[in-house]
This record gives sequence, structure tokens and C-alpha cells, in this order.
Amino acid sequence: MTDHATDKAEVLLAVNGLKTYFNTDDGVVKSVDGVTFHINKGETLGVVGESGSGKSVTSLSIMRLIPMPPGEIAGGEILFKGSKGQPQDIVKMSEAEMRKIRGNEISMIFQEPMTSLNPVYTVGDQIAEAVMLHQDKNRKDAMLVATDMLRFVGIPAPEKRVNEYPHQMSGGMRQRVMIAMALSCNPALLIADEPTTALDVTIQAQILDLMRKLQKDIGMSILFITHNLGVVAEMADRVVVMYGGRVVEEGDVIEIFKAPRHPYTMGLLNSIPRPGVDAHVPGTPRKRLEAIPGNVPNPLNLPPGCAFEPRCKFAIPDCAKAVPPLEDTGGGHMARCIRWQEFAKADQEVSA
Amino acid sequence: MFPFLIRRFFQSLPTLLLASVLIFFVISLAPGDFLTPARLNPGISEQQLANLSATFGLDRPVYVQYFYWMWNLLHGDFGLSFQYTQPVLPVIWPRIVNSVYLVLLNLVFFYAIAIPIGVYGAVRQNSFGDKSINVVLYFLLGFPSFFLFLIVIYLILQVRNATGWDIPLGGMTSGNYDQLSVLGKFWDVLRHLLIPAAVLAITDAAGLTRVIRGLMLEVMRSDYIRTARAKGVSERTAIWKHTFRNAILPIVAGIGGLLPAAISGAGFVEVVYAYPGITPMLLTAITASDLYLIAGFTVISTVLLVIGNAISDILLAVVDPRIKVG
Amino acid sequence: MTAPAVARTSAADSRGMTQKGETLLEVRNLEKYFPIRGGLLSRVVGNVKAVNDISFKLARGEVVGLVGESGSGKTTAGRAILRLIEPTGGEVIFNGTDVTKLSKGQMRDYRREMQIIFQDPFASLNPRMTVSDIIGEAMQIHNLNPGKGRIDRIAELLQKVGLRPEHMRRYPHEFSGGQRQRIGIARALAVDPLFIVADEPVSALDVSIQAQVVNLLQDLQEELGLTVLFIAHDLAVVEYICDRIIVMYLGRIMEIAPSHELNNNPKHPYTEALLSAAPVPDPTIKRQRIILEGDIPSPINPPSGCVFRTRCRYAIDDCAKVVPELREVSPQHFKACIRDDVL
Amino acid sequence: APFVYPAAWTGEQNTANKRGGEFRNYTLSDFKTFNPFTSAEATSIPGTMETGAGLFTQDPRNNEFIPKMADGPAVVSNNNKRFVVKLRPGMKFSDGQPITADDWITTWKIHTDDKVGSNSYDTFFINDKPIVIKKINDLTLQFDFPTQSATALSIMSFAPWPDHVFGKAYKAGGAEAIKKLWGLGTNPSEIVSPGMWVLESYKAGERAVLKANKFYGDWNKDSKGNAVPYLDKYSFRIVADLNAGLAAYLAGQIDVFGASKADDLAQIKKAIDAGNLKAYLKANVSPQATSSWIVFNWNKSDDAAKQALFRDVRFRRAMSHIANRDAMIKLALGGLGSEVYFSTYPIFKDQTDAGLKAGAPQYKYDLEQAKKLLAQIGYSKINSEGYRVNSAGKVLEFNLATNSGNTVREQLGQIFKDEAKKAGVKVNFTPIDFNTLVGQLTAKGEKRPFDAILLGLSGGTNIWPFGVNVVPCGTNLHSYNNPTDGKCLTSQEQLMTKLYYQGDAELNTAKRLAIGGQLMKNEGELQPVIYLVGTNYHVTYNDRVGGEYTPDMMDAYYGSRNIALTFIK
Amino acid sequence: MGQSQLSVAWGQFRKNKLAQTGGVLLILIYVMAVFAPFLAPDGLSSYSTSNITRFHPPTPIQFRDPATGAFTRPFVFKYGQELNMTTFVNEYKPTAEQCPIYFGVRGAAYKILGFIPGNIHLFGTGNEKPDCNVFLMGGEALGRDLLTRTLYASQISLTIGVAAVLLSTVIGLFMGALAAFFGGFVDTVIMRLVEVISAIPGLFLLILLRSVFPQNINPILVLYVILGILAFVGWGGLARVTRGQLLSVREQDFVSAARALGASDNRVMWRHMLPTMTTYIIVTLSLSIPGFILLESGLSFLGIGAVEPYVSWGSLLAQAQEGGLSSLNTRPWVLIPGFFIVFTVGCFQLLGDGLRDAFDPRKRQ
Ligand SMILES: Nc1ncnc2c1ncn2[C@@H]1O[C@H](COP(=O)(O)OP(=O)(O)OP(=O)(O)O)[C@@H](O)[C@H]1O
Ligand SMILES: Nc1ncnc2c1ncn2[C@@H]1O[C@H](COP(=O)(O)OP(=O)(O)OP(=O)(O)O)[C@@H](O)[C@H]1O
Ligand SMILES: [Mg+2]
Ligand SMILES: [Mg+2]
Repeated sequence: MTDHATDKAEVLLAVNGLKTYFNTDDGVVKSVDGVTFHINKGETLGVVGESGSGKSVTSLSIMRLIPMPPGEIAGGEILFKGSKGQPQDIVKMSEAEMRKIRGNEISMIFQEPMTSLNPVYTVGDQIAEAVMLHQDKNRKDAMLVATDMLRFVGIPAPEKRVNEYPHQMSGGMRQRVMIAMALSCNPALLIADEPTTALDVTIQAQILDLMRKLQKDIGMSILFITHNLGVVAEMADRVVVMYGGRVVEEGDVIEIFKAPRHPYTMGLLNSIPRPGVDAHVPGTPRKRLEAIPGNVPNPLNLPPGCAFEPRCKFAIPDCAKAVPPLEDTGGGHMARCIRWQEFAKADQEVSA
Repeated sequence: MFPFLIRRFFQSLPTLLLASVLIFFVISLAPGDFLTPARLNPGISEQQLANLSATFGLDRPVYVQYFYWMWNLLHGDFGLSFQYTQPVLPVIWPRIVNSVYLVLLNLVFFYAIAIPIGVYGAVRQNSFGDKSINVVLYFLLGFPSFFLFLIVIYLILQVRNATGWDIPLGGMTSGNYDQLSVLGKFWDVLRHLLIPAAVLAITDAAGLTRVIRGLMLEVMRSDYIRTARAKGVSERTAIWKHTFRNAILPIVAGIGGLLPAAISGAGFVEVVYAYPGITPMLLTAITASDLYLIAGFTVISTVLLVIGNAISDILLAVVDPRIKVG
Repeated sequence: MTAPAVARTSAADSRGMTQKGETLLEVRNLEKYFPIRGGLLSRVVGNVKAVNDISFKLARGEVVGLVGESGSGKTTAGRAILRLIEPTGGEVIFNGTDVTKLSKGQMRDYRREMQIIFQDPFASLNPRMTVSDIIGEAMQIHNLNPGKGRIDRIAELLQKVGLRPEHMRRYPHEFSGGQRQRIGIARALAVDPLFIVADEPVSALDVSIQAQVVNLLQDLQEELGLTVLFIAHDLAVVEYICDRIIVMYLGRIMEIAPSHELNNNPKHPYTEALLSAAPVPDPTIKRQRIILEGDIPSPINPPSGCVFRTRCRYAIDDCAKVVPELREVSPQHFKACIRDDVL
Repeated sequence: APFVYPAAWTGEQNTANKRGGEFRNYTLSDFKTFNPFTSAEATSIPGTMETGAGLFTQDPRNNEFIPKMADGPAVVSNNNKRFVVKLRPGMKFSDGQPITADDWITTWKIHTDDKVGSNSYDTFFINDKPIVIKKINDLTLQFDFPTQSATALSIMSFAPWPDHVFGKAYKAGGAEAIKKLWGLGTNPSEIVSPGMWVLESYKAGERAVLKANKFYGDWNKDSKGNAVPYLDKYSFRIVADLNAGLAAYLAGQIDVFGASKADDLAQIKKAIDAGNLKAYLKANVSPQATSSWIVFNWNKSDDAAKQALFRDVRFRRAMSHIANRDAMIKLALGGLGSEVYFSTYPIFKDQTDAGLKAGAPQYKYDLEQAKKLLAQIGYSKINSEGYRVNSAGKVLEFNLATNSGNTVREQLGQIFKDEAKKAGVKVNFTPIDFNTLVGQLTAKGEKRPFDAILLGLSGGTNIWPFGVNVVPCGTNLHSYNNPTDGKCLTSQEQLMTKLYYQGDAELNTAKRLAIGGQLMKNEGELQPVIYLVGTNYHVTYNDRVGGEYTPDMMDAYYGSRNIALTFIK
Repeated sequence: MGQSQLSVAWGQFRKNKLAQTGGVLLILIYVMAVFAPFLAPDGLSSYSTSNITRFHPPTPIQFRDPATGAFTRPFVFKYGQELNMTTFVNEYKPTAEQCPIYFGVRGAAYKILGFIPGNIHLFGTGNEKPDCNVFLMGGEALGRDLLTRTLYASQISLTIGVAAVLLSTVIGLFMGALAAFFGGFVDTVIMRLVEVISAIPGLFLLILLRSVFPQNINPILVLYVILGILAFVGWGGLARVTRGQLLSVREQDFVSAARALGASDNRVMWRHMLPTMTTYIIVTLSLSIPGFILLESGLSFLGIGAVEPYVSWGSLLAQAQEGGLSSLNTRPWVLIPGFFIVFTVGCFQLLGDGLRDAFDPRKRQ
């Protein structure tokens, strides 16, 4: 945490109006269309959203790993305050500079632990590679670091495991290896793109627990992408909700869960059963989930106004006219809905 | 490694055995028997015919003949070539060796051409270079190797007429071969091999290049390459260390299968180039119905192929740790 | 529900036999081993014990959840019950008949009564058939609603699952995941089954779509009085829809209990850990969770005794000795654990 | 005293006594053996090795036989039937063993053992009666001929092969042992030669290199007393076909090329004019001592209709009328060649002239005449496909085979086939393997396995230019009629056989020519073999070699040089 | 509105201009082959033995009268031929005589597709001047018109390969399905056979099989033999894939679904499993045809394929070697048939790639 714990926290990364487009045969896919958010030092920012809403593309844009072509960063800036102290715009960096940041100051772990490790190299090699790249160590020392990292992420018998190949490990194990690799150079920011989605609940619990512990130890910030609201609730300090390539809501995690100001967020929260709370009691009438009607929008053909308008039960004709602005509803809680004030009022009435 | 080799050996035995059965079966389909062509050859005496008939059990049923043949084969006796009135093995062996030279050099070129171009095409996907290479390769794919070779020869003739350079246009050695030093001999053979091997490689490489390009593209899209990039590795490392090694796995697995294709493919060029390899001899053997010689060639090349397959399995085990060895 | 026109087969004659609440399906000691071949002569060198001696009962009209981690044998159990894969051992008694003993022809009649919904909405529909072909195939096989009536029935089914009749002529790839899952449901319903195995019907769907399908299934179940074996690994969903829940681990049943009971009062250490591992979408709740150590052991060589003991924090030496049997510890609540002292 | 090669045998003498170097020849098919007794190839290793070994040799200036291995002219007695020949002393095989009368005796014995199957078998018999050779002493041989023979000196000039190799094996194992000797796998160091060359190395499918027999120079000198040959090596490059040979020649990789087509000459000429090749070229030096022909099989007891057809002289004359020799020369030989109507090659002009004078007929290209003849045989109707059928509806057809890989012969066959079609004859033409073909051609019996074969022959002497194994009945190349008993079928054959031996025994040249004329007349009327065309002889060689004949000595019979006097400039 | 898999693919294919071009060109080539006798100015084997046209150079078509310079009916000059005795080159020189070219002239008789008789040729010099000839692509070794022969050759080159592929596809499918369906012993036997066949180098197996048949069989039979041999050598790969695909499809959910509905094995096989092969088959067919065309041309080139009087592009190329490689210098036009191979194979490849892409869901949006 920062030295002015009471003051506004120090911003590590600020994404302003980021636009990442893909030029496909069928037209331009505006995967990320003016996304703005920031991450403070030491905090965990959860990003949730529909599949295809641009979560991964945002994170890859930050790493500048968008395949170009067909992708391009069409606008906006990504200000990163790395070890140099001064915020630098990642979008404008040279490839060489960028390589120094990747894996070193910002590192990333991915959704599929099964496919994210190179099958033909030992896990030790793969961790050591990052260490050698960024820490000026020879192979032997780097392998020692790798072993330490494996131990650090709780892999038993790391001395042995360091020489094993990915296929010799289970999914949870591999995700730990990924984390070890990502953390091997003490990054300031860890981007985790759905790191537990492919894992079993019990393993997910292990990994989440591990990440929390490591964050405490290292003090890095985490950009945590997921579509599991439970995971967000557990991991995040603040939350960004994305829909159709835009941020539709952003705010403190408790705020978001207690007082969502965007109908999509509301719908999302109501559409999932809560463990324990929603269990069916025989004899009682069954509860109903509040489903969000309709389908995920086609990224090629987003509605002109609010992207959620076609599925929104609160939609009014104005919603379709223009993209609503992202407005501050108070206390850094932002929402992109022209009717947020009404929701706020309704909320107050209910609680009143 | 060793148990793996043993197991590999035992696994290929049935294939070999069955292949020999097939070869024998096919040959015994021919009208008459092995000796029919020999009977027409005044150079082979009745006595010799009778001897052969006995050694190969030709008076017995076909399956017994097979065992005789197999038994002789295992003792290194492939039978008698009726054209040469000599045992098959010493007649065909030098030809096989010659073909193997050509095929090996061809393979070297083959990979030397296909790999860099394929990788380049993948790395610079859809660039002007990639596209023009693709067009050229596409064009080359349509060329039968012998036709390309005829054209190359036509061009070489033009060059030779214009410059007077001594570019070999056939055969395997120059006239003064026997007088050359060891190094000179080596260079002489190499000089003769260069053009056919290269032409062959170019036509074949067209296909492989496209395969490599496709495989590279596929691997480049994979998650672990993204992981590597996220680590901050350089472009070169990402391509050669991480992508390439994975992309060649299917190719390594196919090396064994490549050998027969290469041997077969070399055949056409051997014919055009009047190269003393297997195929020209086989072709004369067909017209002469020199069946033992044909069968001998086929068996040996099958053995070579099975060995090639084993080698590619071993190579695959070396580059891909997921394949268990041992 | 309209009475079918065609005379019903033996299996279906019994349709009236069981009343709501009576046992419709009983699984006894069901086993499914997948042989592993290896070596030179590709002999069987081992077995994947995917489902290892499981027994349970389903009452008519009941929705029962089957949960467990990946590889615990849920799918295998579901398919073995339907004889989509031949069980290695055990009995499946449907409506009084042991279906595992039936011949292929006899089994075909029973297929009308037992249907399945698949997890992957992309792989489960034949991409070369139109929606009406897909749904109509079942009727064609069993010769239901011949002639013009068939189209009407398909249209009716489509409407029932929330699609429009004009979708009939389309091909699967023209639909979104949620819509495809609806087609899959319509296909299962086309033969008026009594019993449906729903194998993770919502796991592959986007969060915002999941609720649509869950609601649909729930409505249909109530409307048609279906008996459902609902397979999932998301405990929250299972608790939400199911009357009772069966918890599996490594091919064995750990615990069976009514949903609310299981949630409030898990009796098996595994269930306890499972419940605790599931993240709760409420940032205000900060729980102390139980983190299971290690990975699931291989089903080829499951641990002796209680298969869970290697990760169990209550494990004692005795756990390795005997396979704990499934005991009723309180009404309707069964568990397979020798330690009654801890939970 | 050594044999001295006359100075006049070279147009340009090796005045500077240039020695060493290699003469690079080529051959079209891979060698099949090193064994002189089983070898049947035109260009063979033993045939090359034995160069310069023979009792007598013909002087290209006047066709006279001069003693070579003989130490002087033969002493003739017994009505020109007995020849006693003294051997030149001091002759040695390439392994240093002396060449003695035993070597001749052994060689003769083996050649005349029919179990060996030597190609020269027939040459040792005259009218089925053997020529007998006796050793008088180590350096004296006595030849007894059954009749007098014009070609006696030529017959006697076979090369002696070492008794210490073959004689030993023959005594021990008979014919089988001989056949096992000197296969391609034999180490060249074990090969022994009586002649100018001995095998040095052989690379299958590539080349054979022969080196000079170091003992040959002991008894062979040039006019200045220098040992010959001047050359060190004589090599054969094995090329796939004539085209490959031409390519090698144009590339300067071989020293001579047997150009036969205008195409070849054009390319050589072009290369010379462009300065890419320094070579000598003289076209149309003479006709070749070779011709192509088609033979019909008279022994087809399994197909009576065909047998009758082939035995019908009208049919064969019709076939000669069908052969468009002019087109064959223009198309297949590329414009340079000679039409042939007799077994006598056009190069033996004296004999052909005598034949024509005697009234030997030439059945020239004339489709109308052919049609008339065929109609006479009974093939008068034409079916829907345009082929002639007889009253029984049988199509007039036969199979014609030639050896594959010889494009000229394939084209000759093609032209013959296409012309035949114009006359309504269906020819099924297939090229097959050479050895198989020869096997079929030389097969004996009542049921020989072919209809018709298109092939060529070369060889024969200029003294009596009829084939000893061709003309007389029962010889192995009497290919139209070769029944088991070897009997003649027609009176003409009988007459030809008789005339053959009569001419062969006639020592007077004019009389011999007249007999030959009669033979040709008979042969022409019988048309047992349809002779087609012959190529012309063109001389071309690389300028690096010298020692060739004077231009007027060059012809297809003697060639362009004596290899002993050839040197590298 | 419904859209089947095929029509989706068709839609994709429609976007691929290159593949469509390939397809259209192929259709044209096949039409050309069918009407070869009509398109060809001459008969397949006709050549003159009186007016020698051996290696006649291509004759340029003239449109202007040389005297007046005015446009006339297109014509070629009649060429005179003489062997130049200093250069030994057979020289062809245009004479003053003009051979007008007519369209739709009568000439050599033929039967299109073997049963439609005719003697009209698209163009030619007619019968009035028998020594007149158009040699658009020059003449070959016997003076036959190379264009005519190339056109005729296309009939064989274009059918043998395709027929062999079709045949081997049928065999491969059948064997693969057998193996997958029966499993066990049948499976083992078939798969072993496939393995064994693929263990013998292809060309040698072809040569081996060819050597079984006598050399001097009927030329038309040779073609069937070659076809059969090619098919026999080629079915293995497809059988293996078919088997694999069927086995994997068997595990797919939609097949399980059908079985859950009570579908019989037959129905599952025919309605659900085999149709999954269509895509694969369409794609492999179109991609392996060029390979087989190349193979056929190769065999003919080696002289074990089409034999006289039949010609294929490969055997025409074999004849191009006549007179030695260096003679190519003086008559490069004999290489032209090779470009027909290249062109056809190229078209098939464009089409095949287009089809593959059209059917590849990954390349689809
Ligand atoms: N390489 C690409 N080419 C074209 N479009 C792309 C590419 N990568 C991503 N997209 C598009 O960008 C949009 C956003 O994708 P993204 O992967 O960021 O979604 P996401 O929010 O991460 O979804 P998920 O939850 O499924 O991971 C999608 O519509 C996707 O189709
Ligand atoms: N056809 C098969 N052959 C061999 N093993 C199999 C087969 N099908 C399943 N298995 C094994 O059986 C075990 C149980 O698999 P199953 O698919 O039933 O698990 P699951 O509980 O449905 O898991 P998931 O949640 O991943 O769907 C696994 O270990 C699996 O690898
Ligand atoms: Mg994503
Ligand atoms: Mg499952």
C-alpha cells in the first residue's frame, strides 16, 4: 500500500479510452471500444463481463500482445508507472522497451493451464527463461530461482519437479507453474485472465488462496479477469464490469454487489443462484432466477446506443440513441447508463 | 532408449513380414513362374534352371515357395537376376547405395529450402514476400518433378552454350573419376548430385513449405506462445525456440514416411538424369520380367522404410518429451 | 399432456404404474471400467475405474443432482444408466425392469422413456441436419406422430423450449449456444420421456444465458412431471434446482442428501470441503475456507479404502482399510464415511 | 620378332611418341559379364580386352589378312583345308603367363561346348561339320577345316583365353564351372587378357575402365619400334541411351560418338561451330555394316492360321511392299541412311551389285501391290475398322516386337505399323526387353514364342558377307525357321544353305561374288526376312585424340582408327 | 431460411475468386478433353510419310496477305523441308504457297465420347491441299501434330487420375467403414494391410504391380491396369482416416443422442456417421486428384503408363526426350504438354484449397 494510506491511492496503471479493433474479412470488430479504468498499487481489480465483451483483449492490449494484424490499438493510452517512477504510455513504447516490461514489470497468467505451457521444455526451463531474460542471471542461477519459485507457489518436491515436463503435471500444478513463472521477476502488476475457470472448485480454491497469499507477500497489483461473480467477490477490491467492448460499471466491490447502477450488472447478479441461500427446500415453491433475456451481442453489429439496450428490461427509447457516457454515481462508482439515477433513487426508497 | 529400440524392432517385424508376403504374392500372380523369363534366356542353362527351381521350391505350392524365398532371403540370397545371370544382391546393392546418396542430399536440400521459407511465410504472414513465395510454390506444386527437371536441363543447356561451363547433365561421376583424389571424387559426385537433388527438393519442398507454414501459424496461435511472449522473449526466441520446435513435431513424425516418397520421387529424376540409381534398373527389370530383382529391390526398400520409420519415431521421442521412450 | 396415439410398448404400459414419489429408477452397484491397453500385444494392462459400485434411487418427479469434480465419473454414470455405454456391472432398474439385461431391440422401446441432454451444445447436434430433422428423428424412429402431425408437434416443442416454429428449417450452426441447448432439450422431449439425464446442460453457456436454460428446465420439469438426473459441478446451481444431491468422488458416491440439508449440514468431509471451496458472490461474507490439499488421484489406481482419504483432513488409519459403505445417517441423508465423530 | 603396326595405318603419326592418357568410349547398356564365353553383348568387356589378339588381322587398306599372333603366314595343305600356324614367340597374357597353343585349344573346346552356350559356337562349324584344332607343339597349331573356306583366316583369328584360368576350371567343372567364372562381381585383378587391354575397374551402371596390358607392348610395336598401345587406359562410360551418349560427347566427356541420325550430326556440328566442342566430323563416310529387319516366325504350330500366313511368300512380299523405307530414313533416321533389301549390307557394294546383276528382286514400297498380294491370300474384305479380314472373318493381324529403349527401332516399328494399317493390316507393336527378345528370336522348336520381331544385326566379314549363323538352316540366327531338328522348310532355304557353303569355300573372289549373287536372288525372292533400312556411318571424334586412319581408309567396316595407334595429343 | 452445411460451404466458396477460377478453368479443360477430336485440327496418329513433318516448327498464323498487306482469311504458309547437309539441320522454310485455315472443316473422322461420330474440326486446312497442315504447337518425332496429340492426351491424363481417385475413395471408404464397424479381427486385418501397403515405397509398388502384367498386353487394357494399380496403391490413407473419423464420431454427442433416441446401428451409420465423412471426402478428393494426375503422368513418362497408340501428357513428355536432352534446344515446343499438366494440377489445387477452406469451420466467421 502507499504511504498515504488515507489519501487517494497511487495509480499503477491507467487505461484511458483504449480502443482495440480487429480488421476481419467481415468488417471491423471493435473488441475494445473506449475502455477507461485504472489500477492502484497493491489492489486487485476484478474485471467481469460477458464472453466476448473484450476482457481478454483489454488485458492483451496492456501487454501489447494483440496479434497485429489483424488487430490494432486504434486509440487511447495505457499509462503504466513502472520502476522508472514516471507513468509511460505503453501504446507508444518501442517493441524493445515493451519486452523489458513484459514478464518483468507486468506479467500474465492465462485461463488454460493445460495449453499455456510449452510442451517440449521442462517447467524449470520455462521459468528460468524469464529469469534469465530480465535478471541477468546465468542458466544455473536461473534454475535455482525457478526451483525457489516452485517451492514458493507450493509445489511439493520442487527440486524434482523443476525438471519435469508440463504433461507430467496436473492442471492445478500447471497453473501454479504459470504463477511461479509470472511472479519470478517480482512484477508490479499481474494480469490473471480467468486463471481458475478451467479448474475444479477445490483446485480453484487452492489457486485463489495462493494468489491472495502471494499478493500479500509481494505487494503487487492484480488485474483479475473472470466471469465468475463469486470469484470477483472474493478476490477483488474494485470491480470493472464490461459489456460489448465497453466498461459499463466500475467501482468498489461492495458497492457493485450491493448497489449496482447498471442493468447488466443487476441482471448478472440476479441470474446466478447463491450457494446456500438459494438451495431448494422441498415443499416450498421453487424460486426463479432472473434471467437476462436475449443473446450475447454480435461484436460486428453492436447496437448504436447502449450495447445492452436490446436485452435491458429498463430500456427506454433514448437508450438506443447514443452510447451513454460513463458517469460517476458518487465515490468513484461509475456507471454507463442514462437511468442510473432512477436506480439509485429506487434503491434508497427500498432501504428507506 | 534401448528397450524402446527393441520394442520398435519387434513392432516393425510383422509389417515387414506381411510386406514380404504381399510382394511375393503379387509376384506369384505373374503368369508363369519366376523362371519363365529365364527359360527364354539362352544364357541360362537347363542345369541352372533346375538348380533354381530346387532352391526356390518352384515345384511346390505357392506358400511353400514363399517360405523358401523367405528362407533364402534371410540368408542374404535374393535369388538370381535373369538379366545378369547373377545373384540379385550384388547387382542391386550399388544401385541402392547410389539412390541413397541422391535421396539424402535431396533431403538436405528439401529441409534447407522448406524450413526457412515456411517459417518466413508464417512469421510474415500475408506480407508481400509471403504472398509471392506462396504463388511460386503453388506454381511449383503443379510441376511433375521430371518435367521441372526437363525444363531445368533446357535452361542449363542455354547457360552451358552461352558460357561453356561444364555443368554435368547426367550420370553420377565424371569420366576422370577414377583418377581423382578422395576429395576430388567426393566433389565430383556431389557436383553431379547437386542439380537433380536440388530440382527434386524444390518440387517436393513446395508441399512441405506450405505444411510448415501452416503448422507454424497454428503453433503461433497457441497459448504457450502467448505465454512466452508475455515473458518478454524476443521475436527470434519466440519463433525458433518456442514455435519451431513444436511446429516440426508432426514433420519429424513424418520423416519415416518421407523416405519412400523421396526414394520414389527420386526415381523420376534418376530416369531423366540417367543416374545409376534404383529406378532405371527397376524399369529395365520390368521389361525383362526380372522378378527376383524387382522383388529384391522392393524388399530392401521396404526394410529401409521401416528403418526410416523407426528413426523418425526415435527422433520424435527426442524432440517431443511427451512421447515416452523406454 | 396429450395421450399418444400409438399403442404403448411394454415399458410404457407401466407408465401409469408409478405414482409421483414412488421409485422410478434404481441404480444398484453400477460399475463402469474402461480398460487400458498397452504393451506389445495391446493387452489390458489396467482399468480406469470411472464408476465404481454406486447405488441410488430416483423417485418419480424428482430432480436429483449429481455433483463432483472433473473426472469423478458423473458423465460415465449418466451414460451407463442409459446404456449409452455398456456398464461393466450392476443393475439399473427402471420402472421395475433391469434395463441392463435388455436386448438391443427391447432397449429401443425403453429409450423413449429415458433421454439425455448434453453439455456441449455444439457437439450434440448433428451439423448436417435441420432442426426439424433433429427433433423429428426421435419421432421417426419410434413412429410417433406420423404425417402432418409431426410438423405440428415439432413446432409445439420448439415453442415449448422458447424457440419459434420457423426455426425448424434452420441448421444448428445458425443458433447461439443457448438456443442450441434449447434444441437439445426439445429433442429429448420429443419422445415424452419420463426420465432425463441432464449432463451439465448449462456449464458451457455464458453466465447471462445460464439462467435462461435453468429456468426453462425447471419449468419443463414441473410441467411434464419429469424425473431428472441433473449432473453439474457447480454446487450452487445444483442446490438451486435439485431436490436431492448425490456427491461423487473418484467414481464413488460420498454423500446423498436433500439439497438444503446438504448445504446446511454436510456430513461428509468431501462435501464440506466442496461447499467451502465454492466462492460466494457476496463480498461482504468473508469465510474461513477449507482448502483441500493436492490433486484428485488417478482413477486407474484409486486409493485403498476411502478414496477421499488422501486429501481428507479427518483421515485416520482405518480409512485406508475398508471402503466405507453408504449409510443413512439421518432420514434421506446418506454418507460414505466411517467417521461420524467429526461432522 | 614383334608385330609392327604399319605406319600407313594412321593419317597422322605419333611422331612425338606421346604416351599415356585415356581413350573414352561409351556403351549403351550396362555390362552383363566379364566372361568371354558367355558374353553376348555387342560391346563387351572381353571383346574389348581381346583387341589385337588373334592369329591374323585384316589390313584396312586392301582387306588382306596379315599375321598378328601368328609368326608368319599359315602353311596351307590338304586342298586348302589344313592350316599350320606358328605362334609368335614371346607373347604373354596380362598376368605375365606366356600365350601358347594350349590356350587356343582350350578356348576352342569351350566355345564348341554347346552347354556353355557361347555366341561363337557356330563359327567353329562349317555346314555342321566341325573345324578341328590340334596342338603340334607349344608354338604350333594345326587347323583342319571340313571344307575349304574363304573365311578360314578370319575364323582362325579368334582370341585365345588363358588355359590356366579356363582350362583348369573346365577340366574340373565342365561347362557349369566356366559359366560361373568372371561374373560382374569378380575382382578385376583376377581378370586376365590376351589382348591389348585388361580390366582395371568397373562401376556398375557407371563405367568400366580398362588399362593397357603391359605385356602387349612386348610383341607389338609401331613402325618406329615403340611399344603400343600408346594409351594407358581405355574406358567405357555406360550411358542410358544414345541421347545420353551424345550429351556426354557434346560435353567433351567422351572421345567418340557413333552418330547415326541427322539430329546427332546437327548437334555436333552446332557445338563445333559454336566453339563448344573441338572435334572432327565427317558425315556419310559409308553405309553402316548394319541393317534393321523384320522376321516372321514360321514355327507356330500352336497357331496354324498364322503359321500358314507367315509361311506364305506372298504375305512376306506384301510386307516388304508395306515397308516405307524412304519415310523410315527420313523420320526414324533423321534423313541419313540407306534402304536395304538384302541381308548383305549396302557397305559391301561389290556383293550387292553382283546380287542385283543376278536379278535379286527388290520389293519396294508399294501399298497397292501389297493390297493385291494380301487379297490373293484371301484377305480381300475390309472390316468396319478398316482392317482386312478373310472369308472366315479373321482379321489380318500379328504382333510385332522390338527391344524397348531403342527409339529408332520403335519409330521404325511405328511407321511400319501405320503404313500397314493403310493396307488394312493390323500390327500390334510392342517394345519389350532386349534379352527377352533375343531369347524369343533364338528359341528353337515348333512353337516359338513370337509372331514377328523387328531387330537389327551387324557384323559379318567383307570376304563372304553372309552370316554363318544366319543363312544356313539350323543355325541360331536362322530366325524365321528354327525347328527342333534344324531342317530347312523350303527348297530356297536348302539352296541358300548350299550356296552359302559353296561361296564360303570358294577362294576366287569373282566366283564368290557370283555365288553370292545367286544367294541374294534366292533370298530376295523368298523374303524370309524383310530388310528395312540401314544407317550411314559418320565419323566424329574429339580433337584431343590422334592416330586415326587416313580419310579414305575409314569406313563402317574398319572404323576410323586402330586403337593401338591412337594417342592423346 | 435454412442453410445446410453444404450451402454454407458454397457460400464461403463463392467468396474465393481464385478457387472459382480454378473450378471454371477445370470445367473448360474437361470440355476441351471431351471435344478434343473436334478441337484438334488433325487425327491422333496421322502423319504423312510422303511430306515429312518431323519436328515441324510451330507455324505462325498469318492474317495479312503478304502481297497486298490486306487482311485475308487466316492462313499458314506451307513449309518446305530440306536437310541442310552442312549443318545437318532439317530446315523448314515457308514456301510461298498459302494454306488457308477454315473453321468447321472436314478432316480426320472421330467419335466424340466414343459414340458421336463426326469429321468436322474446329479449324484446319481442309482436305483440298493434302500437304497443308497447321502446326500450332509444332510437330513431334514422327511429324504428328503436337497440339492434336496434346488434346487427345488430355482425355487420358484427365480421366485416369480422377477415376483412380474415385475408385480408391470407394475402396478406402468401404474398407475404413468395415474396419470401424466390425472392429476386432476385421479391423486388424484391414489396418495391417494398409500399413503394409504404405510400407512399400509407392513407385516401387506400382512398378511391382505393373510387372505382374505381361508387357505386351492390349494398350487399352494397360490403361485399366494402371487405373486399378493406382487405386490399389491409393486407398490406404483414406481407409485409415475413415476408420479414425468414424471411431471418433462414434464418441460424439450427437451420435450418442441418436442412440439415446433408439436409433438402430444402421441408422446411426448412414444418417449420422457416414455423412460426417462428406466434407473430408470432398476435400481429399479434390486435393488428391492432382497428386494422382501427377502420378499417372509420371508412370506414362516412365513408359509404364499409357502406351501407343494412346497418349497422355506424361508419355508425350517422354517422347520429348527423343534425340537427347540437348535437342531440346532446337525444338523446345515438345515441352509444351508439360505445361498442360502444370496448369491442370494448378487448377485442381486452387479448387481443392478453396473447397478445404470453404469447409473448414475455423476459416469461417
Ligand atoms: N484475433 C482476433 N481476430 C478477430 N477478432 C478477435 C480476435 N481476438 C478477439 N477478437 C474479438 O474480440 C472480441 C473480444 O474478445 P475477448 O477475447 O476480449 O473476449 P473476452 O471478454 O475475453 O471473452 P471470454 O470471456 O470468452 O474470454 C470478441 O468478439 C472476439 O471475437
Ligand atoms: N471412453 C473412455 N475411455 C477411457 N477412460 C474414460 C472414458 N470416458 C471417461 N473415462 C475416464 O473415466 C473417468 C470419469 O470420467 P467422466 O467423464 O465420467 O467424469 P465427469 O465426472 O463427467 O467429469 P467432467 O466434470 O470433466 O465431465 C475419467 O478419469 C475419464 O478419464
Ligand atoms: Mg477471454
Ligand atoms: Mg462429464
